[in-house]
Amino acid sequence: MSTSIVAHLWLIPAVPLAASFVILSLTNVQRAAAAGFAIAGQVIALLLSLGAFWPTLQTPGYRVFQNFTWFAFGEQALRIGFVLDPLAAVMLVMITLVSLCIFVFSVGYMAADRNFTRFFAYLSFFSAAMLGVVIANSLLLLFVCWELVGLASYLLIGFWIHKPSAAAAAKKAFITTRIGDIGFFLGILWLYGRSGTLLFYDGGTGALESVGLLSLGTSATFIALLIFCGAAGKSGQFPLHVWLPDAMEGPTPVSALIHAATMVAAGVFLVARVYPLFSLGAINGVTPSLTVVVWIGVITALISALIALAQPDIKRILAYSTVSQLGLMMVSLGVGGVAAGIMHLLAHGFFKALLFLGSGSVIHGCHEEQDIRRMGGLRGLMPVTFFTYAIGMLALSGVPLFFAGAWTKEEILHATSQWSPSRVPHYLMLAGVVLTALYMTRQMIYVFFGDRRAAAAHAHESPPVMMLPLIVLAVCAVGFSVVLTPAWPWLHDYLSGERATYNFSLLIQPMLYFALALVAAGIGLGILLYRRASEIDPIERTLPALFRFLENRMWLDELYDRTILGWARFAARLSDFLDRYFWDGLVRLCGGLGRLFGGLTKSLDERGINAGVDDATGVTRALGRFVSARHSGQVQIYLSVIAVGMLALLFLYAWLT
Amino acid sequence: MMTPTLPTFLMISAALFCIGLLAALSRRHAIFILIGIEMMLAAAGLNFIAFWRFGPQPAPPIGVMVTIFAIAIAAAEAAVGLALVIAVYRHYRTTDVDQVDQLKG
Amino acid sequence: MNSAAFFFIAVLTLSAAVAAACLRQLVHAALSFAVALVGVAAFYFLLGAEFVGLVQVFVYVGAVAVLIVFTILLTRHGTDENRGFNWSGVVIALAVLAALLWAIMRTPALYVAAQPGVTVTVRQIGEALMSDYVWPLQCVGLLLTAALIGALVLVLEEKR
Amino acid sequence: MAHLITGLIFIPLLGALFLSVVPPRLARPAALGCSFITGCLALEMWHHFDAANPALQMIQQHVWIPAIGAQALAGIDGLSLLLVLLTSLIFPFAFCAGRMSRGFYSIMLVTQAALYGTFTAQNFVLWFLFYEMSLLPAFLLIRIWGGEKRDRAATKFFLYTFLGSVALLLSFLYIYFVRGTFDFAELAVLGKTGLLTGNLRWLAFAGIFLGLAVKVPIFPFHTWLPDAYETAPTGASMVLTGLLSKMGVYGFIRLLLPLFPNEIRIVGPWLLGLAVCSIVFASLAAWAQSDLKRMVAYLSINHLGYCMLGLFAVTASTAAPAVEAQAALSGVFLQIFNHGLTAAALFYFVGLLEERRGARGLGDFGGLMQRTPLLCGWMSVAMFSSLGLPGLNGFIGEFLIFKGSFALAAGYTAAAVLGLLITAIVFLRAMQALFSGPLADTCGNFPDLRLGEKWVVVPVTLLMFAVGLYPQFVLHIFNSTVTQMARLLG
Amino acid sequence: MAFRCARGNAIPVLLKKSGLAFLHRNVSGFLDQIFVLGKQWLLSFLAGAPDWVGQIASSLLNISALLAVFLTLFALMSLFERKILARIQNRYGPNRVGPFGLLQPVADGIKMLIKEDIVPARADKVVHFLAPILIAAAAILALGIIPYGRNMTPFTIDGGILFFFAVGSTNEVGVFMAGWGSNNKFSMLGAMRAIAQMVSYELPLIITVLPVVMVTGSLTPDAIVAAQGGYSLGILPHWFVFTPWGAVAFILFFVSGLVESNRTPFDVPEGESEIVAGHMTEYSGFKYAIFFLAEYFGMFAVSGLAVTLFLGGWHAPFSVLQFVPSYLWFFLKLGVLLFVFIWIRGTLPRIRVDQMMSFAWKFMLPMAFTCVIAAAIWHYQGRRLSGSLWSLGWIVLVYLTLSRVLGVGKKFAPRTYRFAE
Repeated sequence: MSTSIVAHLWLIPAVPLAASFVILSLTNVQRAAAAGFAIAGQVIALLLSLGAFWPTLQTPGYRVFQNFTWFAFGEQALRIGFVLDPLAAVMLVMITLVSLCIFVFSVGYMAADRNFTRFFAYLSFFSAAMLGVVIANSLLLLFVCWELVGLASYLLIGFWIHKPSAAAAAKKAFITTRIGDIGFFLGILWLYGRSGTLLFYDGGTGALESVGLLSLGTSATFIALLIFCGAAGKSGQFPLHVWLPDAMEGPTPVSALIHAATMVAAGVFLVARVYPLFSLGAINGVTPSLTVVVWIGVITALISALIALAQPDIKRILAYSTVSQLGLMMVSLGVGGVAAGIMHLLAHGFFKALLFLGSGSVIHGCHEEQDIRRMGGLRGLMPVTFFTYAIGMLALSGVPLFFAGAWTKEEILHATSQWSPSRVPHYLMLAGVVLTALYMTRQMIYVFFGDRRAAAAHAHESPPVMMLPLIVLAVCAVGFSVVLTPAWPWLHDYLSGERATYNFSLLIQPMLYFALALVAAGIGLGILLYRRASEIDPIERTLPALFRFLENRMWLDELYDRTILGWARFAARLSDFLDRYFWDGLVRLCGGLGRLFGGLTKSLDERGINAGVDDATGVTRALGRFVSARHSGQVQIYLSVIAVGMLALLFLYAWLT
Repeated sequence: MMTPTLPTFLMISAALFCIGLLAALSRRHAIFILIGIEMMLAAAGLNFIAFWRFGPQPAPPIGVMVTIFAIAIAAAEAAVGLALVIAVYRHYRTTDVDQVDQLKG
Repeated sequence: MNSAAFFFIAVLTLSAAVAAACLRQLVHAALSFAVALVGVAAFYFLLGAEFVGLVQVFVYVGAVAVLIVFTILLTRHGTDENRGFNWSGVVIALAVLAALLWAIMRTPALYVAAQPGVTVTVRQIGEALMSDYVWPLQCVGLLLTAALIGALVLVLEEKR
Repeated sequence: MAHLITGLIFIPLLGALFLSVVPPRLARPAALGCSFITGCLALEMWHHFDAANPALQMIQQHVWIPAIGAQALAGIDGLSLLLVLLTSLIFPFAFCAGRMSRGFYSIMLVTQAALYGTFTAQNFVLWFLFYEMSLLPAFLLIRIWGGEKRDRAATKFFLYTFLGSVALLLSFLYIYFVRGTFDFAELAVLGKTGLLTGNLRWLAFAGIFLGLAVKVPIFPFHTWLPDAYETAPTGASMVLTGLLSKMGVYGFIRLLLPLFPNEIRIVGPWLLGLAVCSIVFASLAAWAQSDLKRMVAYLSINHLGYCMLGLFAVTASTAAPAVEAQAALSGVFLQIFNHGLTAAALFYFVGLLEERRGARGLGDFGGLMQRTPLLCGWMSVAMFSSLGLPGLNGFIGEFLIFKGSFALAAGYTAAAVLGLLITAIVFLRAMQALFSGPLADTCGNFPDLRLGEKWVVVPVTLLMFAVGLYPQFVLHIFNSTVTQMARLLG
Repeated sequence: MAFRCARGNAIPVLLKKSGLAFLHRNVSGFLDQIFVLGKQWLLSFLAGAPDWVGQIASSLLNISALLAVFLTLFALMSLFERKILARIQNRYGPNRVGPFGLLQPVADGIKMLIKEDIVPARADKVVHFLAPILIAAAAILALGIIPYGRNMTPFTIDGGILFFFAVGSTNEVGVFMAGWGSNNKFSMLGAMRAIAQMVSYELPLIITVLPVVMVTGSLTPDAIVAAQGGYSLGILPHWFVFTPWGAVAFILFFVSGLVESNRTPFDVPEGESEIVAGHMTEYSGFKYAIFFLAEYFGMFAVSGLAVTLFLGGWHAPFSVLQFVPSYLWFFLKLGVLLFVFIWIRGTLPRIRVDQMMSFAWKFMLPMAFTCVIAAAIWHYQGRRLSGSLWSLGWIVLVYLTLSRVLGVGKKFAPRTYRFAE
């Protein structure tokens, strides 16, 4: 039975893909049909994912794969395949569930849009690609779906094509991820070159299996780091995170789906998937590649958390919070807490999607107003949104007991504390937790508390079709914590392949209380600071330089623009200049030389040779004229000439002999 | 007188030839030139016969043949030459060779 | 070969030839030319080639002399004054004569005795003509017809 | 069956002649008919082609000029068949690109015949004949129907290529005098054991390299290409980029590589350097362009750079393992096919835009997505395919090339991969300039894809998807040739 | 020396014969060779002298005999001519001087001698004087080669016939000299006409001789006469005149001969009615007599040759009559021909110059050629009767076609007279 499931695994991405092609062929008018197809496709995918999830529960460490040849070049064959293991199964369920909620939400959110059908086509195309990434058993197939996910994100970010900023954001997103993908591509090539196959699990000879790993030797770290570049690009890690905040130009459901739950998670998933590469030759769990991952994660988390504090736009705050959370996940993976990282990924997927959809309904309510400083006091006007948004905020900031975020964060902090090389990440992560709580409370106060400012004047509650997904997600965010608590770490064990055991006593962890204290401190500080919410941000009043520095995203964009992009544009203009004038100049130079040489020979020919020949002919002509004068026409002259001629000959003969 | 030997005949034919040449060169009248030419041809014929006569005897009559043909050709030449002279005379009303130099180079 | 006849004929021929070259009167020159040619014919008789002599007389005296005389008649109306004599011709002629005589003198091979009684009969000439020299004979025939037609055309031209 | 090749060569020529009698209005349908017939012939040839056997097939041998050992020897193997199929595909596509005069179509048919000849000739003299025969029509196409500044560009194009081919001819004459044969197979066998000796062999090598490098073009010799493609009419530039540059690559595979294996190994690093330069610099130059056609022209240099990278990687490395060599070579072959298809499609779309707007600058358009969504949609598919997006045909070729060459020449490939990135930037910049933003008033009344254009674009794009998703039916053609060639060159 | 006199080999034959037949043959043989023997008898006196003296003596003898015979014949001929013409015109002719006018020639001779010899004033004296001499010499020379009897040929030259014509052709020069020398327009015109006429008819004259030479295979008259020796069936002599081509050739030869000697009806040059005496107008006295002599000698020469060529020379007409001496037969035939000359002079009117010319070139020449071809056909058919019939047929054929060709267009309409404008 298990093999049959894996045989049909490809159906999961195929159904949404088919749905997207069908929708593409529909015209803009058939809106209902488009939405229907999309949601149906998603529901089927969810059911199939659950179907696939069920067998993985029976046996711990469950892994089933199925490979087939894609094409043969020369005598070699390129094989790809699908794999089903706890990591994939869990991700499948999360993606399909979250996508379904977002699809339903966007029916309402995008109702007013003209290209409604095209939006749903792109969305189902995106989910299909994301599902493909998750179940791929070959790094190549993964890369293919990875790129398609990038394409989908480009299309979705740039959905409102008429807005130049959206188009620029889409281009920026695609290019930045593309930079990461280039590294990833090199990693693939290297891996393929060294291990001879790109299949993860191929009955022992796969790249991630013992035989394949052994053949890698020292290059494993480099391959791992290159693959991490791809992950960093996609998940918005430190150097390549600039595209994510700009990606907020896209419609909110897009942000919710892509930039909260799924796509950005792909990077983390990738690192988790190829973890054996990272941990190859680990000395008590530490390898150079992993340390790099940790430090990148730490930096990303801190920077984005700080920047989030100074952002006026409701969605940008959430974006930076996502970046920070992703940094946190990377740190957890880096320090060895793979399961912890994935658990936080899942939890984050739910409540971040919830928060984004909440902000979506807020924006919808305030008639496309995104600046929190112009909102306020929406608590009364949009109660359901406020309530679900509050749950999301609490989960995110890690309030323990009822909220998923807390447990996963606590697991990560626990893992970071175990990390041998240095304790600094651990302390920084603690600071991160405080900052998260701080900027979330700032946002809550600005949006929902305090007096209503301009945009919020006549805000109105969103229609039920948008409310339902919010509620579902809120339930998930809370319910999910059930499986997360240390008492019954079902998910942790499931992921790490052990049998889950119920042990209530573990519930109480010293780290838990410490974390609780930190969160409380964060929220309290937030309330203290932003009590008198006003146009001008309190920090701005106290530390204007710092605030402006943070508000402008630490001038990173400008830095990139002036340095890397600047050089690149310069290189482009230079090569064009070279092309137009230097190489072309050379050619023209040869042409000139040729003409010069031609001119030289022409003049030599005319003056030198011709003149000489003319003179010679002149002499002969003169001689000719003289002789012809002798032709007097008199017969006797001729006769005498003959006679004289004969005499001369005779004389000559006589003289010679 | 000495019996006639080959050199004497040759001398006579040479003399005849030169007289012909003299006539052809020095006289202005066209017909004199023709007479000169005929004389030269006759001298040549005489030469041939002399050589035939004094050559190794059983030789085939080559000299004779040549002379006969020479005479025939001389006759043809004389006919055409005289016809020319007449035509020239009719056209230019003169037979003075010097004046007829239309073909001047 | 009797030298007396030879001497007489030689004198006759050369004097007639000189007369032909030098006489003022055109007709006299023509007639002396005829006599000179008869002299040459006599030489042929002397050398045993009677047939050639006869042909010589027949062709030259009979035809050529008459033609010359006829031409003289037809072209008498021109200016009759004596056009004189240009001496360069004489000089050249004499030079050529000297050269030829010198050439004859120098070649020793010519002094060969004449075999007696050598004559060529008309039969021999006929056979030779018809066997070895058929082709030249035809050519001469053709030449003569061509000359005939040519002369006619030249002369007839005026009539049109 | 054996006379397919001659049929293939002579039908276009007959068609060219026939066109002169056809009324101008029917010129295009007649040309299409003629290329359809050649297409059927090509398919027939594919049908009869036995993919498993790597040796030359359908050989046609006629004594041509025995005095100089020039045999009219024509035959096809995997590579030739692939290129023949590509030619029979590109030409009908080029004919659909805008209504032109009878002269244009007849010259195009002559080019088609020349190309068929070049791809099937197995004897240098015959090959060179067709190689030159294709040069003149190309010159005429640009010269007569080109855009502004066409005569300068056409003359430069002609002289530049001509100079190259003269060098090529001289070197082959030298080879002929030393070895006494013009036949590729024999030369290849001789090549294995060192075709020439002494330093003159370097001159011969340089001559052939120059001749072919100009044609491909490789970096320093490429300056003629942008001007020529920029002014060439759409149909002509489609053929020029789609096929004429392929002749250069085909020339390398058939002429240079088998003949001078150890010379190439010595000079390998330089060649790879040139390939990388042409990849990187070309894409950089493309980025700086404001004219669409010129941009696509530079990109085609870039893509050909990949092919050269693959080829040089295989031949430059001392003992290339079979896997890598086969991967690189099949990647090169596939890239040849893909680039031919994609570049032609790109030029076709640019042609459509130019036809509508009358200008080709990036600044001349804006927000087309709102006005002509279909045109933009299909054009972006073509762009992504050229970009190397997986799922489309570009990616497979590039992946195989990079897989092969990375193992054989890691450093150069790493640098070359940068080219991929820049290409992506160039295309996205173009897409942003063309499709997004508010609808420019100048292109307010653009008609979307007409029926005729749809019928052209859809099949080509579907072919791209097909090759992208299941490349086996193309790879199948030349797999056996690749294995044999890998063994020969590696 | 080329001139060898006939060393007659008859004497040894004579001594060998015996008996009545001997006597019979001897007597006729003796009579036949009487002159030859006479000459040898005379030469025997000079046996002692050196060789060339003998040769000169024999040639002198021949010449003197020749002159004697022909001068007397000339005298008689002039007389007979006037008597026959008279008889034709139904009158007696000169019978006053001597019995039957026999001494008339002597009278004419004396008249010629005593007449004043006038030479035109600005005439070319030398040429005027030389002309008659040249013409007479030519005529006499021509007589030198004709075989008058068996072994009685004055000069046996290998190309005898050719000698005859060679000498004949000098006649034209003489006529010209006469015409030119007398510095008179009429004489000049007459000379031109005479030369033109003689030149035109010389060609047929020679070509008609050609068949005879072809058949006999030699140019010497003796050989030709010998070729006509035999008799078939004892009564029919093998003379050439009895062969078809021979008859036609003889007629043509005879007509040409008439023209050569300027006899009526071809005496246009000195036609009295038109240009007085032609080239002889300015001559008088003895020079005129010489002209007259030359004319008659020309006649004798032509008819002598005609006899030699066609009438079997000195052969007897019938084998039985062979006993008669050969020279008698020759002179008998000669007489007949001369009579025909005079007869024709008496009967035929003078013909116009252009008619004469076209007659020569358009009729005579082609017919002469046909005779040559006919002789060839005759020869190749084996010289028998069938050959004769074939050649006769050929000649008739040519004659008919020729007459039709020439006759076309010329209807015999009444004469139209064109008076000088």
